Amino acid sequence: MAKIVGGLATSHVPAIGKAMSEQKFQDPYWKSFFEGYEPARAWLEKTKPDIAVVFYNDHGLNFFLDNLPTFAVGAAPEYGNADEGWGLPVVAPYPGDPALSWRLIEDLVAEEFDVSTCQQMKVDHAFWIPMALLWPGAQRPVRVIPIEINTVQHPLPSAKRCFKLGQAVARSIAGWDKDLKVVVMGTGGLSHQLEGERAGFINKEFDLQCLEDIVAHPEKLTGYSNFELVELAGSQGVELLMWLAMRAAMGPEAQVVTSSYHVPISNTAAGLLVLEPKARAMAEAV
Amino acid sequence: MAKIVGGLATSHVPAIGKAMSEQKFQDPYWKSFFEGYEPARAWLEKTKPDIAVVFYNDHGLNFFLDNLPTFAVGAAPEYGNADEGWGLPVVAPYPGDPALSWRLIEDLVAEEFDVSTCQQMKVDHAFWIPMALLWPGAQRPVRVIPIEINTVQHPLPSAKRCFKLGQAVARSIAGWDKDLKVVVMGTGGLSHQLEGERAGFINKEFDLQCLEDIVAHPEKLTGYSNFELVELAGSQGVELLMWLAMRAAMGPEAQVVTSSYHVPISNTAAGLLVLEPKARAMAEAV
Amino acid sequence: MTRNAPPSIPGTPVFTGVQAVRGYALNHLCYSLNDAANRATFKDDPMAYCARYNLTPEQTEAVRSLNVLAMIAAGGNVYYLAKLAGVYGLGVQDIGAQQTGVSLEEFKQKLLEAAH
Amino acid sequence: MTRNAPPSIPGTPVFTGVQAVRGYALNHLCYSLNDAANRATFKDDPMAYCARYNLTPEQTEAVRSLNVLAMIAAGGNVYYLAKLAGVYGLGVQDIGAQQTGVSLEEFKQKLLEAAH
Ligand SMILES: [Fe+3]
Ligand SMILES: [Fe+3]
Repeated sequence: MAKIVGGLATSHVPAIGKAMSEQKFQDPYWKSFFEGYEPARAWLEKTKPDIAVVFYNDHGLNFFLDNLPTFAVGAAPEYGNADEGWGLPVVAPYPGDPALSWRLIEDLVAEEFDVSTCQQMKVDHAFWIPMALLWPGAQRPVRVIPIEINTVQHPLPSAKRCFKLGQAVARSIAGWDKDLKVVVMGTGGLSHQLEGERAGFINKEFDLQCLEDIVAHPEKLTGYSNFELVELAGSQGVELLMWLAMRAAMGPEAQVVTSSYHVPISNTAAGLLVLEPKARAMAEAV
Repeated sequence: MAKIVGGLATSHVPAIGKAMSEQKFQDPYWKSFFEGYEPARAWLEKTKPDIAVVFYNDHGLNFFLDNLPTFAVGAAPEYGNADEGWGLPVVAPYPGDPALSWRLIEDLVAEEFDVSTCQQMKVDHAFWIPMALLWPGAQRPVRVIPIEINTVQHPLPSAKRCFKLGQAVARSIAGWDKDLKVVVMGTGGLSHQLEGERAGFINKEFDLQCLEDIVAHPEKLTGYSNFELVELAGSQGVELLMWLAMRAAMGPEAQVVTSSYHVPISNTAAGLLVLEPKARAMAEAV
Repeated sequence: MTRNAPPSIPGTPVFTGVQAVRGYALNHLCYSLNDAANRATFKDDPMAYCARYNLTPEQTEAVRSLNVLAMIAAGGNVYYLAKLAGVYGLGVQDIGAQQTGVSLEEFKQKLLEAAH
Repeated sequence: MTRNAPPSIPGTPVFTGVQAVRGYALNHLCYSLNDAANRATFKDDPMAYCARYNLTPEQTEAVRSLNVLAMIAAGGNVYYLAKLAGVYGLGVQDIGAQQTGVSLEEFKQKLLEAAH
């Protein structure tokens, strides 16, 4: 049976993509940021997952306001990125797993999640930058199922709804009758704001509290409305929704494998969090 | 405050559009079919609704499998149809009401319906043929909010989920702080099947039972799975989902204004049903 | 992944994810036929149009022979296939007759009989 | 329809339905700039491109003057506006500096200070 072996959440700031393509790993601005990912990659090399289910938010590459989903699930054979208008590289596409995608979609619709389905889907920097941070270069050792969550157009789905989505995804994975190791990812955040007179807003105190609460007290975070999250974490800080969906998939208790926090990367407070479901850790300790 | 004054459900067979454009109202094949709509039009002339919320299913005009919503809510200033590939006329566009659309969308997302939003949206025969049957010609006396429900790609939303959607739409309408009369429409059905060796399948007995049950015992119909509906009513008979969403918006009890049933229209058993919420009828009787 | 299989209903293909995966190229081609200019291009040279949309040999042969059941077996969805039928002036009753192996008149007669 | 109004957060526009209605033409233009060919056409003659997308006079003036706050006031969504900024080689820090009325260096300094 398929098994969730862990969860990863990371920021997806476009500038990271530029820094990677320019090999700025030793640059003073970037060095400690990139070093933060080494334990995550080591954990992945040890864990060797087969499948990554990735909660991310499109920034106007694949979806427009003429047909904007609240939740969209990829069901494509592969997912390529594309130029988003400001010069990021086009990378090798990521292999999908349509049969698993449809299994997931069937389970989600049966649980009354009204998802859109995408048999063809371009994935933007919010998808590929986290992938490239965790699996560098052209290697594609995992098959992916992207799940897109609307953060472009209010009303966004509530933190509670995204948490329920993550729980439903975990229930579906637990029912996949194949021997697969699955990681669940959430991309985006932490606090940042691109628009308005408050552009550049960062809330370090809130972010650090988030990094604690999301592990042990996610219900504190799902208690916020999206407008409260905008106020506390900035307009784009609502990308925390992706982290909450990932966290929900870990089950009631999770433990931290590694975590890092770095301010600023471009306009953003960048965070990384790797979790394991606690039941698994205990089972292995026995 | 806004008020639901009634509900209308009707088949949307493309051949009806062709017959209307060819003025076949007195043709022996069509005469009794078109006559069935006279009481519905008389009721509309008396009731004079301002807004029509229309549950319908796209047949591959506006939506494709690259981004296929389960539920999509229109938020456009107007909705035009278009040639669908087989020669139906292009009609004058239908005026929308974006402010009301967004109000509805906000309420639905708050109630955990994961709708797609459409600021630009072509409506196919499933939308405009019912509109043209009920408000003939180029007159556009109502503003519309189309709500599209997926019947193209399984998994479809369940009958139970569509019923809940209709209930949520009714709650939203009840909260609109404008003095508006609203009709809720559902289009499609009744039994028919276009594909496979069973093409041409019609189940009159099931349809007639439906026309009774949907009024007094909708829970009997929402108990069916979509595969059961396909078996009983044909592949496209699942369009009953639209009727159920409309029925749900009428509240616990509804009464029949008029109803008709006509077999066949093209490949389809065509039905018409006009309802009023019972509370309203009682209030008026007092 | 047995969940992907719907219950079997005789003579009734159900368009689930399995069909969607198989039929994407064919359905994509058919969807493009909403556009009148694309319909003209298709009519000019159907086989070239099939190649442009990367149809499988099975799908291409089904289009060439205008065999609706073969198109469905190759993953076609009837909502999109109807647009291809439209290019040839065929309506839902024509494709109904073809799929059930009767003449158009016989198919219409069967529908009339459903009234009783 | 008071429900459409989100709570007021100083300096923080929230893109609700009201903004979406107002800004559709501008956002549509910006979305088209994902495509390199469209970016070239835009750069050749920005005002002609604005006319082609039916921008309002307010939106056209905001594009002409490259004023991000004015674009947002005219219904622009920052996710789409970023693509327009990209045409001019402007990144999120550039538009952050412009919107907050400081130099790029000052804006970067403010971000660095958020670390403490
Ligand atoms: Fe982002
Ligand atoms: Fe239909």
